[in-house]
Amino acid sequence: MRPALLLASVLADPQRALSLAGEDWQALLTVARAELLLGSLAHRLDGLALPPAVVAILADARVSATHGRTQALWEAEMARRALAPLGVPVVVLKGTAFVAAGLSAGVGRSIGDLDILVPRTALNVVEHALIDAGWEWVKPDPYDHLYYRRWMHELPPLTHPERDRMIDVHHTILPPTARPTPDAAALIADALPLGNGLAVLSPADMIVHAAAHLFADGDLAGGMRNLWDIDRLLREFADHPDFAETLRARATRHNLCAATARAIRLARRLYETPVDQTWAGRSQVTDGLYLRRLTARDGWGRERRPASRFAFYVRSHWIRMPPLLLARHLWTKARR
Amino acid sequence: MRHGFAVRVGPVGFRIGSEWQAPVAALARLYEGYPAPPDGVADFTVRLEAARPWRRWARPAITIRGDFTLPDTAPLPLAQGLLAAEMGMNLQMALGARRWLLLHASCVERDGRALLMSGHSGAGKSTLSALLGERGWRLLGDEFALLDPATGLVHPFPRPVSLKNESIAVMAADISHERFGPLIAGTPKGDIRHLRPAADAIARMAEPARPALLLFPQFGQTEDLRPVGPVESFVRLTQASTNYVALGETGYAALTALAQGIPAIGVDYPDTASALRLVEALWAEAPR
Amino acid sequence: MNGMADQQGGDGPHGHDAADAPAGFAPTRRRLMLGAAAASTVVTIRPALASTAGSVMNCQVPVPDPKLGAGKWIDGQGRVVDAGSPNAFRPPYRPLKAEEIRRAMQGANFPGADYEQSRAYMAYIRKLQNGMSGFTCYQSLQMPRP
Amino acid sequence: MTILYHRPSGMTHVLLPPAPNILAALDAGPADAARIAERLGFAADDEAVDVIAARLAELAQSGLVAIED
Repeated sequence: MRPALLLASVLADPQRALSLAGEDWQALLTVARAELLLGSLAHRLDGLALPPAVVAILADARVSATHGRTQALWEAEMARRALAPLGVPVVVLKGTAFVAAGLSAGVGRSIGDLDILVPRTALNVVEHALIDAGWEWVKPDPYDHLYYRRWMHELPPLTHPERDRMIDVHHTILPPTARPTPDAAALIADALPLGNGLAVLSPADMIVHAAAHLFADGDLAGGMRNLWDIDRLLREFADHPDFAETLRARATRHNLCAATARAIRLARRLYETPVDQTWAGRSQVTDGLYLRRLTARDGWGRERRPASRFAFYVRSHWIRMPPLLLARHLWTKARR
Repeated sequence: MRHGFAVRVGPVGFRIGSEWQAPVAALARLYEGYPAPPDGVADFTVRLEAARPWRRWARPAITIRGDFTLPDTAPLPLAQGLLAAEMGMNLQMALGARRWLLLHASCVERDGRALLMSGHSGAGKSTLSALLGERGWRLLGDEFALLDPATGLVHPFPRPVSLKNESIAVMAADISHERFGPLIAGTPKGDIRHLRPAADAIARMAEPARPALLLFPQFGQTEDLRPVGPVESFVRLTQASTNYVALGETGYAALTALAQGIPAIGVDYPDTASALRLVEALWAEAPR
Repeated sequence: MNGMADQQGGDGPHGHDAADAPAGFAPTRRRLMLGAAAASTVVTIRPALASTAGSVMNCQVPVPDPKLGAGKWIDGQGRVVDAGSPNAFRPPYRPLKAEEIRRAMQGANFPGADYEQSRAYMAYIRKLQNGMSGFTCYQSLQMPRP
Repeated sequence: MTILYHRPSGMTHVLLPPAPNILAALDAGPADAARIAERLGFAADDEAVDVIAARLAELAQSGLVAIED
């Protein structure tokens, strides 16, 4: 079995780890680390009788995950302190949100930059408040600023030199030029306050956003972790009354039905997520193509399918920017 | 990968994959007698790759990759494959170690007690620890000291010592030829040659030791000794540790205990002979 | 210089040092406690890639960051400007190596560059931010920042 | 000099006076620079209040103090 598929099957059912031999472990741990899933795997396998060398590596991964969690929550707190005086709603997204809301998707998760969603009308005041509080632009180039402000769904990235942590301020969850145009106002209106001045998306919006994020990149980088988030969220919210209905309604509202359905089908194939068959529909031929792309890493941790990666790469630009704009953008970058 | 090598150094298991045969052959010779990773599972993976497929043959250059990488690493010529593997292994420790507080320090042991020497690269730590390793001390490591937060003991990491330029001749004077790796010339740090630790140091790589004395050695015009207080010692050690912050409160507790628990002395020395003499004198005075 | 106070911070840190408890108003105690106005009194321990990666890795810094596009020069303050701008310099023809940067930090010139060019390149390198290529390389070269 | 491990951020700080004294004064509850000056025995000492205000800003930048206006 390909190491990435082995990783997925052990994540889905940790008992399967009890029958693994040395080389299986070597490949599985290497792929887990490369796919940023080692912390999650370490928590899933905690307490099982495994080879000592494996137990030690998994214990290290839990140390890293604990530290990552502390840093992520602290970065969110420092952003909250900088933005609290503005009285603007601040919605935390992705990994930091899962941890802040205590969801199983956050357990052992490796967390990167802080992503926040604010109303589009508040972008300027948020920008100035962050700059006043010590954040600085990562890229000084004016063209990038223009590109970000007009075509992307976020401010150019900011970093805080005291902590070397980056923050991405979004006003919607997909670039405005992308075909599906999510309802940003609804995302913020239905966000759930955490009680400390920050909020997280509603359960259904979290899943829709995770699906949008997975395909928005086009090259599906970090796809296995993204689908693991979706698996954990679906299982956590499965007991909410008629959750499938709520999820379908939100996906429709954000014009992200196709993306959400495909993400759920892929999660089901990869992690055996219990999903309402009628809702996500039967698996399609193209699902297999996505799955091959997602599980392309070899036992040494190397990406193994450059050809298909290129196809997806072009698609990622197309999703972000319609063909006409794509040509101009690439041309501007090349000429500059 | 086409070629592979696996080895255990102290408590850490490494596997190195390479697109060329030469670096792996050189590793096998240099690490002869070292054990393999336990349970057949290495803690860290290093990959020696060609940046572009054709770079395997045309002016081959090694790109160092692995579990942990730095984005700006410069490729090395194939002839420096052994150095590339060493750098890859060091980087995995520097960025990935979590079981111990990692100190960029040399460490030698005598009757169960450890002498730690911390300082910037180029302060002569490696040469000093290699010399002591031939003069009645057991070499625990020339590059990294592994402080166990639970016990306060230092675990050995006896990798082959990386000797640079003049110190190659200093060591070659009275050590038999076959304990040396090949001469690697024209590296960013000049000439490099690796020296295998004494057989005893390799055989006893699982035996930790209790830290007893911490020195901050530095080349200086004249001999000078300066006691270093616990606060300064603590701050300097945080700058010599790549995983202090990542260990959180455990790291804080382990490092404050070390900085408060053992005497620390700044040592300026004009030459190797005076360094050896000063170390032996300071060790004799160190509390039992 | 009192010894190390062993502090554990709760939500707001509450550990403090008994020896400094205010014992009534005396000029020396005042100066001792208030300290020099300008000196910074909080130093945060930063993750140190400094000394180890310096000896561990052989890294390089592209000047300027290729992501900023071709045809860019560097001015005296290290800012990235359009080619041909007044009192700006042509960038180095290849990334600057760790050893060359370390020597330039002590005042030496970069190979093939004069004094002004070298100072301009160093000004650019000093302003590198997390996210720009060369940042970790430069961070690893800096003398330990307490 | 005081070394402090700040659990919420996981960061370690080295503090020089008056930083540790200000933090100790805040044990008795939130206060502005003037009130802290009082608690440290510098009542009605404008210069001390200015120094303490500057140090409070520095402590806020490092996250050890949160300023609510």
